[in-house]
Amino acid sequence: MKKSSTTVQEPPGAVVHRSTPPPAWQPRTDPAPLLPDPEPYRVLGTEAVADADPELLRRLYAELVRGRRFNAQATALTKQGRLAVYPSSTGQEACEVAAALVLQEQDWLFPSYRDTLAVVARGLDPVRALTLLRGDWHTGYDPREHRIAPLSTPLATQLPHAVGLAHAARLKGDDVVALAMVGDGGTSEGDFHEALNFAAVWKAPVVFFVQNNGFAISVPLAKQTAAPSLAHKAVGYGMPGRLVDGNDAPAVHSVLTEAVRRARSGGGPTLIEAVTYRIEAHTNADDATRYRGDGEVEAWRAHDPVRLLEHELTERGMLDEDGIRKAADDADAMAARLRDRMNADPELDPMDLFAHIYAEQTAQLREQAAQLRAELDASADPAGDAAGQGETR
Amino acid sequence: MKKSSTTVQEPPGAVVHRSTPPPAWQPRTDPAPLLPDPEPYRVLGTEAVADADPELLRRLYAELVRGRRFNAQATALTKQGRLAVYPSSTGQEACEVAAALVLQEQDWLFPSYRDTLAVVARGLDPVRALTLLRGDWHTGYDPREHRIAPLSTPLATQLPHAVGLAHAARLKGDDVVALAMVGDGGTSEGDFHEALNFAAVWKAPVVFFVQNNGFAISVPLAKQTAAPSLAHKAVGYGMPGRLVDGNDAPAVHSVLTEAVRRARSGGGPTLIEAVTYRIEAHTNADDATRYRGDGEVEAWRAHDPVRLLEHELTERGMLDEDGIRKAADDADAMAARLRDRMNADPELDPMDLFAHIYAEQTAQLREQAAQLRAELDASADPAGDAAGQGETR
Amino acid sequence: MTTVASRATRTGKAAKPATMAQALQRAMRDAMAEDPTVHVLGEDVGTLGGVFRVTDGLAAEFGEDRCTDTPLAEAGILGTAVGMAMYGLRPVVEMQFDAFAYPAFEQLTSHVAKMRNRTRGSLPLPITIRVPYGGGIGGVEHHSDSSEAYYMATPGLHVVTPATVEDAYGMLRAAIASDDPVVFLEPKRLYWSKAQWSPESPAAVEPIGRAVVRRTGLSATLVTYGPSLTVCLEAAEAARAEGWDLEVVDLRSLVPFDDETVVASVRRTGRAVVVHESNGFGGPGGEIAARISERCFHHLEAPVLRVAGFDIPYPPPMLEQHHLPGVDRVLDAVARLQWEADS
Amino acid sequence: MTTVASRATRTGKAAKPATMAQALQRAMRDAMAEDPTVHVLGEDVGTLGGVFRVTDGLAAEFGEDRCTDTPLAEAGILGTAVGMAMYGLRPVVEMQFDAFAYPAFEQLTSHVAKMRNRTRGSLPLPITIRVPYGGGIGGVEHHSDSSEAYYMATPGLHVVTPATVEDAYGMLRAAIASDDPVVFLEPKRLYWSKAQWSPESPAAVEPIGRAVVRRTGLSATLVTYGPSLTVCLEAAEAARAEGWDLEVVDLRSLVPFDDETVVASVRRTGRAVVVHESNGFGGPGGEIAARISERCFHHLEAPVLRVAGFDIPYPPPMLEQHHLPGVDRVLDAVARLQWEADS
Ligand SMILES: Cc1ncc(C[n+]2csc(CCOP(=O)(O)OP(=O)(O)O)c2C)c(N)n1
Ligand SMILES: Cc1ncc(C[n+]2csc(CCOP(=O)(O)OP(=O)(O)O)c2C)c(N)n1
Ligand SMILES: [Mg+2]
Ligand SMILES: [Mg+2]
Repeated sequence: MKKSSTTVQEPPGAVVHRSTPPPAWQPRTDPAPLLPDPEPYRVLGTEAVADADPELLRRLYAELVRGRRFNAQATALTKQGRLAVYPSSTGQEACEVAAALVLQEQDWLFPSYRDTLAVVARGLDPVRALTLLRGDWHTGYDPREHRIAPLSTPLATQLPHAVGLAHAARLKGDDVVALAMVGDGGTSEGDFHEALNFAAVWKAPVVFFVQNNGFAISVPLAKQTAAPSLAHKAVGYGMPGRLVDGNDAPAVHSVLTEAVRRARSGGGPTLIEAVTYRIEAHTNADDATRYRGDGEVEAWRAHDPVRLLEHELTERGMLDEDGIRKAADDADAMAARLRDRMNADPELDPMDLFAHIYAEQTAQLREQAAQLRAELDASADPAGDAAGQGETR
Repeated sequence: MKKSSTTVQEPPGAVVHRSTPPPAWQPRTDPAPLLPDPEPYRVLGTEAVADADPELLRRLYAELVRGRRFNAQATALTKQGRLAVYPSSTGQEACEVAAALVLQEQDWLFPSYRDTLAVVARGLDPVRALTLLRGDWHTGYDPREHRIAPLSTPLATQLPHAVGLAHAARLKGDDVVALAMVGDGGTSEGDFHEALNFAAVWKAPVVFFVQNNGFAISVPLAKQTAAPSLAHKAVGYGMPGRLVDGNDAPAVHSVLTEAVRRARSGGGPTLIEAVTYRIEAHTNADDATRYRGDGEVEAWRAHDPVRLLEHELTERGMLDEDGIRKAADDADAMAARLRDRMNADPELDPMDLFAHIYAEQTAQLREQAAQLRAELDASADPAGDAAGQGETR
Repeated sequence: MTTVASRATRTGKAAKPATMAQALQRAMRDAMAEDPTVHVLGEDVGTLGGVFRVTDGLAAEFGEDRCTDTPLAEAGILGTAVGMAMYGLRPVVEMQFDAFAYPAFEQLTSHVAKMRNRTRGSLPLPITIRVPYGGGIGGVEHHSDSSEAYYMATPGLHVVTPATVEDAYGMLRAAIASDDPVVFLEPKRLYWSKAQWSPESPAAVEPIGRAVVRRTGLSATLVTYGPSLTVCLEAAEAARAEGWDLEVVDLRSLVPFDDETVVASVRRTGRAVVVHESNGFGGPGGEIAARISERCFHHLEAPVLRVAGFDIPYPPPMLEQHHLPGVDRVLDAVARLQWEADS
Repeated sequence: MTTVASRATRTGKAAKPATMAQALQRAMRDAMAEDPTVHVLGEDVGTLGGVFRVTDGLAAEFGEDRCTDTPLAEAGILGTAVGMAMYGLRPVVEMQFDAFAYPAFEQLTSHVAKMRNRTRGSLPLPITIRVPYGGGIGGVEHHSDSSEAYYMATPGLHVVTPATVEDAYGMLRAAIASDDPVVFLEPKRLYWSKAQWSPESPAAVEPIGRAVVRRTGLSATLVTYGPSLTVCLEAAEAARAEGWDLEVVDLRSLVPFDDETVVASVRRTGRAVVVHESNGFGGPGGEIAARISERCFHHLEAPVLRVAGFDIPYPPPMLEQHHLPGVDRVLDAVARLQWEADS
């Protein structure tokens, strides 16, 4: 019966028996601690405040106050019909502001649709930053000029963009870090997974910054994930994960700075989860009372990022009544300017609809543009229009 | 200047300062160990063999020998033009066989395109299992009858199906576990991420079984992930992850059994990574010499799942020459039957193309079916065809 | 072919004003009450009742296991729905907006559309995929796509879209009752449209697949569906002043396509304009116009024209009115139907 | 309009037989050599040289940073390509098979197609997306889709497909050189088709967008592209026996569409059949036939007919020949072009 055993196609090598797989395919083990500290990192109310740069703390405070005021003004603009919609980051200002401040000129910011404030804190003209939400165009600025990607509405889709851009910069030898923002809900999307995996494999200089504000519209985190924390997701990609108190501005700033530094120095990507809370409804169009109680909101208001920092700075004698007033005045002035500018109607040219589809307009688009042109002309001259319509064609 | 501070819309509650976020949003910490043991679990060559059921070990051996023979026969059938293609699981038989054996009648198997052997080991007629690869239809069996989902070619897409099915069964109160198979490459797809997340949130009775065979076609694991292991991905979903030596059949069987038990008893999903190796090329159409050296293959042949178990059983006096011969004969007989049956041309009816698009055929499909019917009739009667064509229409 | 008139009689008794959103909600509610295998799942469909409130109250009435807030992942939603259907459930999936159905595209095309065929009929997937679609509501980018061309090009799917409150109920019931996957396109801007409709005695459910003549006329046929029906009916009214008596066909079902109703109408009138909001090039109108031209060739007095959205990404809110086919654009097209040759 | 003859002259000198796969490889190689911003990425494109060997040798010549084996995730591939393009690179992405491009659908429709428009022209994305498509190679399910209708329905994309070895080179060079995203559809079953072609002096690169008359004729026009060109040319030969002298137009570019060439041809011949492998309903043929009918109405002797794949999921290998439009089916359609009325 020799024949039968040989038909079980056996390689000659198979007579040797090794009980462990060949070393090449051993799973890699990493000496670095793999799991994030489950306790969010904090600076305020801890020793660490003493080490913080007082200049930075004051800067953060001023920006938080401006940020809070910006959110309030933008919400007011929706009521006045000057914005189509506004997804407020009230309560999340520490994250928004820190994300903008940790980046250098040449770095890129990849905001999600809730991150107008980060874009403004980065220095972009707020009217341009609000273009999408006012509704006169989709993106109101040149992303390359400002190194700010368009605000992304399709959730998590901006994350692979950040990875590709950072990777491209690294291949070119440029000193560029990409910081990509996403919400807790966005971490459930396939694009989140693919982006983090590509980043880790390519060791791309990216920082993934998740603002866990407790909700994806009405869906609470407990229906979104069963993980110990969102930062724990880093383990599965072989990158460091870090939890931070998202309402503690110096803490967020510090954790982001460290991640940006790691990226810049070739250490690859980091995943950061900032634990925070969305104080307002999802947008002005949402009714948050349908899915959460006031008690929860109140509890979080007591952990407010602006007040937390203000309290700490006041306690330490780094901020007085005068400073508080100055910050508020500055914020008010900013808001007043914004309100005035947003009260002007944007200049719109319907022919722009055809201007940026392709580098060169196709014959079909030229025809369609001509059609719209004719319609616009006719409605500018309604008499001529109504008369000739049936016959001229 | 009172006015300015109040315009920074402040809630009344904000006067209280709490330095930690409200308890509701503390990241959950889990007392269970989160990280998988980085050393793959093994039975062969360890004490654990003594605890194993001798009956099971012999069964596994017989199935491995049949499995190896099945792979060889299927590959031979591609050379004879009897299969369109065959993605062989040679070297991975321990995984394939164990996946089939750990399931009960009512459980469901969700195989990927490489898992024909698991389907056959589950008891499906091999000719039906090979329908897809022969090319006479896409799926050769009724998935509900056998509780085997169609072999999935689009990678990782079968994983959410397994989750949904398991979830549905659980909602109904039925005792059903779904075991879903996927390759190392497939873990990079968004669907992998989404499936694991849904499963964990829903505590669905699913086992995710990754065969890490070192390659996704030509792409080695190191270009696929930077994670310490694929099992580590479990951490980010809050489910247990487990590494096992994929060429150690009793070890794979034991780890899978434990996961199936956990799922069955309401403990939710598990992610298992079996470390194994694809001995053959990706498919018969692939040329593996383009991307890997013989040395590596030889090293893995020395860790062959069939020989490993055979060696252990022989050493322990649980298997003798006679038993080896019997297993080989049995496998040969199976292969001969398969060869004979596959040598017969399948019966094909082109009209089947229109039979299963919708429950009720649409008017358009009826027209198209009539067209094909007429063409077939005409070519069966070429004289009538050639003559009348120009005029009859 | 069923006409509006005949359907209205059947449900006219205790009619009160209802919105399309309410009729859709009611359809799911009735289906869930009648059939315990009907499950609703999607983002925010539970506690919130959906961002358009179409699933309002379902979780409260049937529990979270029957109306489930899923994690935020569209491929996951549709993929798990496939598995649920494999086990005998009848999932009704909500995609929050048209453009947010795209992540589920692979599950839709490679599995949902093909599963019955792949398994020789042994694994039908009775899944309803509700997709709020189209513009006109001032949505920011990615919230106003007309994605029906993608679904029409995918054999194995039914693709339907209601244009009236009554149809919203009847067609959604029919979609849920169908043993095949149905992409159920809900015209966003009609969600708040109202009609006299009696939720107490909703119309009997007809199987999907038939078009309906919403207005009879002799001069030309406007072929349309969903959000553009209102535009066409208005245009038909306005056209009377120009001496045109327009017939308006509401397709209701894009797949299967009701050639019979459309062809009968165009053969009668001899002229046709296809009207939809979706981009013109590669949009549904090409297929529709091609079918009409092929089947009515010798009856046509003029080429079949198309009035559609421009071949551009959906515009920002402040410019959308220039993109959307309105009454004037429809009348312009009617004017180009070579009336001179006729007289 | 460029005719075959004129192009052949330009490259005819040192011509040797080359396959389409080789011409495509050569196009990428030349582009990479000329422009350091051209990067190739995809599954198995590096060491292996692609499952169809179209990227063979590129990683060896230009290094793995220029020709990169990515993780197995199509949305990730296209999504990172978007980011690379944002930074000034010119990514050439390979999707391994038609159906495996579907996971990237959201990135394609919501970002790739729209980015230039979203940013008022400040962020063009010069990405080439190579998609092997179509059937006829005995592939198992999900390996033979004709997915061009999806791309045609998405404004902002160019959609092109070569049918000859020479075009494979020239059009891929043009696609890579384009500042807009181009979906470059490669007919799988023509990968091994051979032609006399000189890789030493490849034809100059013309911008994409023009159709070409591959065969002149007077009786009727066959409008086709990609894998169906061969079928149409064979049909045209066979038709001579029936007394029909058929013109064959190879569209080459589906977006932008060359109305000029197509319309000129059909106005000359008075009859047209659109031929493609893609499903008929909702497929490219509807758009094409509708355009022809609209623009050539008074020149048409018969309705524009379509010969296409059936409205079914792509069949298993053993049945695909019944699905694919072949010479007979084309001739059947030509026979139905109402010749009687003419005589
Ligand atoms: C792909 C996709 N699916 C669905 C939506 C609709 N949507 C908009 S915001 C949102 C919730 C987002 O939650 P999260 O990621 O936590 O961000 P947050 O709103 O809390 O900032 C949803 C579901 C979307 N924009 N994109
Ligand atoms: C969505 C998708 N993308 C690409 C492919 C093409 N493809 C077929 S097999 C394969 C590699 C799979 O590797 P792995 O998951 O490790 O499974 P293995 O082949 O090793 O069993 C690829 C890329 C596919 N089938 N599906
Ligand atoms: Mg959130
Ligand atoms: Mg593998």
